[in-house]
Amino acid sequence: MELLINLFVNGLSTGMLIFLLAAGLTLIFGLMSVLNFAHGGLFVWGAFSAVWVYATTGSFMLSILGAVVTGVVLGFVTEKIIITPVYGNHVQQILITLGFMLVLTEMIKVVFGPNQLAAKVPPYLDGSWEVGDVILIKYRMFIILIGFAVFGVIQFILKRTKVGLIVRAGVLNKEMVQALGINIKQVFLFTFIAGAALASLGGALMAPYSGVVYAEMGLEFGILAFIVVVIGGMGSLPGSLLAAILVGLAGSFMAYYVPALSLAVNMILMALVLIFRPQGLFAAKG
Amino acid sequence: MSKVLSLNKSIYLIIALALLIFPFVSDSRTWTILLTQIFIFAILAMSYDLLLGYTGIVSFGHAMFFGIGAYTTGIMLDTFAPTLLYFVLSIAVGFILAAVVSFFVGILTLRLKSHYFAMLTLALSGLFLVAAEKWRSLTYGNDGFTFRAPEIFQDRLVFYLLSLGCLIAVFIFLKRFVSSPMGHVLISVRENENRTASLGFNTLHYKVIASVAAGVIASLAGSLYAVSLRFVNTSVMTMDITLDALLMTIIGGVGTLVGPILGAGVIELAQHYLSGLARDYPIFERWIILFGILYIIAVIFFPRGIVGGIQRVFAKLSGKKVKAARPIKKSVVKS
Amino acid sequence: DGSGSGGSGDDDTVKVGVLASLTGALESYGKQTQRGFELGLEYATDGTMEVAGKKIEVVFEDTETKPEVAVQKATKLLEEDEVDFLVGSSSSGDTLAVLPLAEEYEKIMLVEPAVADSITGEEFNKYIFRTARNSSQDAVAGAAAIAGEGVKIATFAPDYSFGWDGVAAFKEAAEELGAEIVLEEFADPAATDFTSNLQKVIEADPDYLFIVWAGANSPWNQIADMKLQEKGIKISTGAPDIPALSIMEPLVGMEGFSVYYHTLPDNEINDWLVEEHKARYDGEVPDLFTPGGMTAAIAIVDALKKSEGSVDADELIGIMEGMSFETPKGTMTFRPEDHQALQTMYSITLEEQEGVDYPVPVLVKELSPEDTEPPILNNP
Amino acid sequence: MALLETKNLTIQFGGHTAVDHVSFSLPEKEFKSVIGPNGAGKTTFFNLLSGELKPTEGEVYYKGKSLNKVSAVERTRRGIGRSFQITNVFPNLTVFENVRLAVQSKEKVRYPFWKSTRSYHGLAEKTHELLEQVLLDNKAHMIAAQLSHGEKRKLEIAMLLALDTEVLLLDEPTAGMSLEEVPAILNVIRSIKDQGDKTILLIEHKMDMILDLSDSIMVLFNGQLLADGTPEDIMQNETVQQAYLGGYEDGKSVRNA
Amino acid sequence: MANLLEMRDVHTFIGEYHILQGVNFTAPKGQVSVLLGRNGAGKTTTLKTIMGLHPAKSGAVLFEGQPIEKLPTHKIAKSGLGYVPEDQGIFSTLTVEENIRVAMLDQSDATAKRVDYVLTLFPDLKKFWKKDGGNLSGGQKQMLSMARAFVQDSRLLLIDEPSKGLAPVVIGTVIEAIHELKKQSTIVLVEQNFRMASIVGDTFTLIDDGRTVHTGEMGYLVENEEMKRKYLGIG
Ligand SMILES: Nc1ncnc2c1ncn2[C@@H]1O[C@H](COP(=O)(O)OP(=O)(O)OP(=O)(O)O)[C@@H](O)[C@H]1O
Ligand SMILES: Nc1ncnc2c1ncn2[C@@H]1O[C@H](COP(=O)(O)OP(=O)(O)OP(=O)(O)O)[C@@H](O)[C@H]1O
Ligand SMILES: [Mg+2]
Ligand SMILES: [Mg+2]
Repeated sequence: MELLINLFVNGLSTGMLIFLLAAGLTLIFGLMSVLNFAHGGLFVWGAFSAVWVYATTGSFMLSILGAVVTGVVLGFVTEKIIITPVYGNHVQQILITLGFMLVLTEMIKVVFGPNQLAAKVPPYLDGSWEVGDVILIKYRMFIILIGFAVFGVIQFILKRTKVGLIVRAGVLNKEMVQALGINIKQVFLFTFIAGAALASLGGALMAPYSGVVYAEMGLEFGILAFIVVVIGGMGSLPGSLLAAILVGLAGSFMAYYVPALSLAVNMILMALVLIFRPQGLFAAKG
Repeated sequence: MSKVLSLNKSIYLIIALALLIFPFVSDSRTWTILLTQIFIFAILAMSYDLLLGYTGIVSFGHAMFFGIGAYTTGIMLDTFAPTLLYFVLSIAVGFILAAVVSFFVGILTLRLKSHYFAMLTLALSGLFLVAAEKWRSLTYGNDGFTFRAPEIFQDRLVFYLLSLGCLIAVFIFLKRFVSSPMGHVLISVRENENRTASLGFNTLHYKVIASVAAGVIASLAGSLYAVSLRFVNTSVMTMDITLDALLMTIIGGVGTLVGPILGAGVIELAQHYLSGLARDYPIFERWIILFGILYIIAVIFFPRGIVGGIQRVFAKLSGKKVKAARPIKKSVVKS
Repeated sequence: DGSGSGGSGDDDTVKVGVLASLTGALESYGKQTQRGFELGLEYATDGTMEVAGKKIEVVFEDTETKPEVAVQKATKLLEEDEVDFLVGSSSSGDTLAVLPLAEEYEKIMLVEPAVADSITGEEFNKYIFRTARNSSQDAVAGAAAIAGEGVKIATFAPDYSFGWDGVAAFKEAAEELGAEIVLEEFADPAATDFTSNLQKVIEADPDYLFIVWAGANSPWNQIADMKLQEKGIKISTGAPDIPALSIMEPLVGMEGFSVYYHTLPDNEINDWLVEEHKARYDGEVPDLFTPGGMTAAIAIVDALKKSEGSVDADELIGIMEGMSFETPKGTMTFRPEDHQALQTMYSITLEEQEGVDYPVPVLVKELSPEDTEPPILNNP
Repeated sequence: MALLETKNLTIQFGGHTAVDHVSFSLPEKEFKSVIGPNGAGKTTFFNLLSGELKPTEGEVYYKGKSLNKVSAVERTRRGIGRSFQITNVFPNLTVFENVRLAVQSKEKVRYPFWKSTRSYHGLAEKTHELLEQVLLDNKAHMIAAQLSHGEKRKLEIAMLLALDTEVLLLDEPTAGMSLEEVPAILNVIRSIKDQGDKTILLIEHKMDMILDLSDSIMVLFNGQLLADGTPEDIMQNETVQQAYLGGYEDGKSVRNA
Repeated sequence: MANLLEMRDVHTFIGEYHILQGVNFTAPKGQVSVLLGRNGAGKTTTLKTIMGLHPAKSGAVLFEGQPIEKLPTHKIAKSGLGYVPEDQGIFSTLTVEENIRVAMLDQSDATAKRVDYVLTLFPDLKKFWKKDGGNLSGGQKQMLSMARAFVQDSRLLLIDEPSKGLAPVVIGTVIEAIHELKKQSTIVLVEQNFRMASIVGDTFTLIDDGRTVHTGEMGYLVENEEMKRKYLGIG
């Protein structure tokens, strides 16, 4: 029983982390339909800036804030220069965002140096509680909380405002939305910035989790985020949450019970979901 | 119209001849190897374009076919004998394997559309990658293995000519293929699949055919690649290969056959020269940034790829369009 | 243009082509090799950059950690620069892809720092000499550090060749020393979460957990989180390079082994290396693969001295087989059978040190080249 | 003998029955119009006939054989062709290429992959002929996406005619076409009718056109077949007058606004 | 009588094609102005130029005397223009409700009232409130498109072929609605159904080949057989 709880809790927290990473992509790819291969780059920048801020100021909260600011700034620049010319054109999006991904990754090395950096958990989140044989790692509990909080906030915004609706309408027919008096460019810009900030936040929270940040982590995790968004159903935030948790739990349980397949677990999961539920777990509504 | 075409044809012919003669006038084997590499990736990129550009299928798993070819050839030359016969046989076996796999992948297009299909191919090729890593008795894991190439390919010139020959053959085949009735139906599938079906074409057939043709050609590229390196490891199955094919196609011009060839050339040469720049001028240590900027600039200035850009320039020069500001003739009907 | 003939057009120079990952994930390894090689040449030629009356020229090429680029660049080095030696490379894949070229062009290739056993095993050819240690040597050193009669050990490694090779070799060495391997755990190297694997380790309850790991994404944090050490499971692994050491704080106190850390060897060459490196690179100390680069340079210069400047490969092979030479890690010897350099390794513990912001490998015991001699694997 | 027949044809979307137990028969060479309010199920009925949709209940018979297990593609090949209410063309191909594809299908040039399409001379000729017929020949080389709305409608008709099927299902072929062009298209349709070898089912809201062309009219209401009869009968029908025409005929108010 | 909208010698290019080659057009306040012309004449392009979707290259577009030809589309719309495009512009994967909600720029009672009003006009929409816009019938889409524009309190409504695909009885409804809307708004109509155009239209503008060829009172055109035959093919 303890074993199951351990596997479950760890899988859940990993899933939450993956969700934080994928939440931004749910906005950018799922809602806005932008194939943003540079998403991982935004994520790495968040991770590095958080590590840097933490090292300089010693404040974990400031480091998270720093990452979000980085995300906002980068999101703004990315949308204006990279994304604006290619809305609605997936083929061009692939090329330009992959190019930008190279730039982002390599710029990390220019700014922060070529080496991996250690990322530390703040003392008050360090360590774990032991309840019988169940080990509850504090930082993971924190991640689970943050994950649900972020989910709640975005879901609230999407439900309570028309932003989600407008973005989906804008993707379907940009001209018509404008003709209804909505500045769709601005809505897209803000949505993209929000997505980028979420990616950065994901990076910042990921860093202490794995204890290390390195420039190449972007593409690896970027693809994972795509997997989650697609499994969940494009543009559905609850879908992404569910998919991320599924990925986390599958990884956790497979590594324990069927280690031979654990290399393939994400791919198998995605293949199964797509074959049996071609539209992903949730349809994009609300 | 036909004049333009014959102009095109003669340009192709001249370039093909120049490439044919090239190794005999230049003794730079670096160039021979670089060009061989370009030819191989051009074949891969063309096969990808058949999917993306002509049939409108986005695949993130093209590397699996490349990998099938590379591993088949590597394993057969290694386990049997490094002879021409086994080389040819291995290509044939690669074809069969790639055809079978791509057939089933093609059938999946029935159920899955656009992003979802793309992600499924990503998953499938991911599984192939894991298989290549895990089936060590056959693949030696991700370190891979070296093997001997047939004696005759020891001379890189011969291999250069073989690759060039394959490139030309594939180009001619695909050129005819895409301008044939079958090719035109492929394009219509890309444009509007439902309407194609309601015109009485069984679109699944076409998508499967395109998938198989692309898979088989990619496998050929993989076989050549393996022999060019005399080495195979799991890198042939990775996303990087798919992305290379994708980028070459897009940079060159989606939906054109010359595009992927040019794209392969541009990317390989840019990589070669930019990394050379880093060697000679330490300030270019981070040449990858320039490389990334190249992609960005390409999209901004050549949104339809190099070929699209060239076509535009020609259209402008010939000035036909400008005059035809309003291509309208009155057709008043008396009733 | 024949391949095996006289080498450089210019008879008064010897050219060396160095292949390394100068960009990408393995960039820091590549840079270490590069610096080490430059320093090594200077050291071995007393700063003249000449040997036996010939000037030495070096060309570095970036493989980008892609086999096809490695082959391209190697061919360029062999053809255009007409190098007499190849050195490299940072990844085993790149190196394996280049091996046949050394044979085809009949040029000596010094493998540094690629680690795959197969380089001096199944894929060996006579032109290949390796100054780097191989996976088996790592494993033997690792076993020497912790294995003993009745010791229960679990292993944990990434689920690909590097991990499997490492574990297999470790198992053999450890069992020879009387230890018992109670669990072999492999994990997806790109995984975000290793706790399930660690959970199994906890259940197996070994005395030691021996970890073979490479790459930035690592399980250290989670080992601490899961309180393995508190549960009486001692951790052991190879000490990586300094940037990677900086993330190993959770493992302070562990017993393991090291290929190189600048304070471990005690000899003049190493002293020179540390001094020069600091002087030249802003106070930085040489790292994991810097001495390897240097060693490759020294091996080449020594061999050329003995051949009196001849770069004829067959002659050089004759000289180099069995050749002993002095390196920052003490005396190394190319074993005649598989051309693997036998070398000193170090048993260490990781300790915190004043003024150093990462855990430092502290010497427990030197493992002599004979102690860590790996099995010969290139038998037909 | 009835060429096309349905028995209890029914389809439901969620809880909504769009076509509700419709049984009708269409004799060979008849020209029948389908009318009914918006959302009555006319287009859906077509979709069921052409195989785009599968019925939840009921059968479609063509030449006496059930079509229920026959795919849309195969139905087209057997002789049921259709046009679409919402223009449905190949946007990035030229007008010529759009029509040529349909001609290709008709001529069964479907799978050759070696000879250039250009070398099939018949295709081009036939294509131009059709374009002339719908007054689009002067736009043959324009990209379909650049056509005005009315022009796209004409292209739609040309593609249907190209298929040269025995049964033609026309879904509001003249919607959005200018007053000037409607008669021209009408002429095309009339001449097809006059040739006498086609069986035609037409959906339209333009009553004068329907009355002018039809041999018979069927009326759909809330998915059900309300009436099927001669134009005279239908115009007498109380419900049709009330709920469909509502006192208006092509916007001409009988009641006056 | 003031002109709410005025176009002066407007030229518009789409890509490199010169589509509008001098359009002059006025929409007198409180009236229904009808744009007429054959297929491809440039009617739709004229509306799109007003909306800024195909911005004018030269010439002026004045709305309440203010030039709007340089403004972005959303600002033009916000300044009081509503648009019913000829292809209906339905957001296909959004429900009917969501389609309407996108158009509701505020939560005010006035807006809510107008929503209620359009639902009495087109009760079908209420029936399919939660259905995807893309699954509606052709006529229902047309209704939704109009409803969406009517929900906004526009001073000028641009409506491109409203009668297309509508059952006769619904055309009647639309005619009545237009009479109703005329009380608050000015309306520009593109209409192929000449009978409808002649019933609701106050003035007409004939466009041919991208140019304005005639403008006048509707009654004039109804009488003028010659002009109808020449430009509209009626007769
Ligand atoms: N795919 C679908 N999913 C759900 N409902 C649908 C679907 N297709 C059609 N409907 C509904 O079925 C009903 C009939 O639609 P249909 O398109 O057949 O009407 P129609 O008679 O052609 O009307 P119109 O004259 O407006 O074109 C409508 O209420 C429509 O909303
Ligand atoms: N994107 C485009 N590129 C090039 N030409 C275009 C484009 N869109 C429209 N045109 C051309 O502009 C002309 C005017 O088109 P417009 O849509 O304004 O006509 P219209 O009067 O509304 O016709 P209809 O009654 O058929 O809707 C047409 O000849 C059309 O071919
Ligand atoms: Mg309909
Ligand atoms: Mg129009």
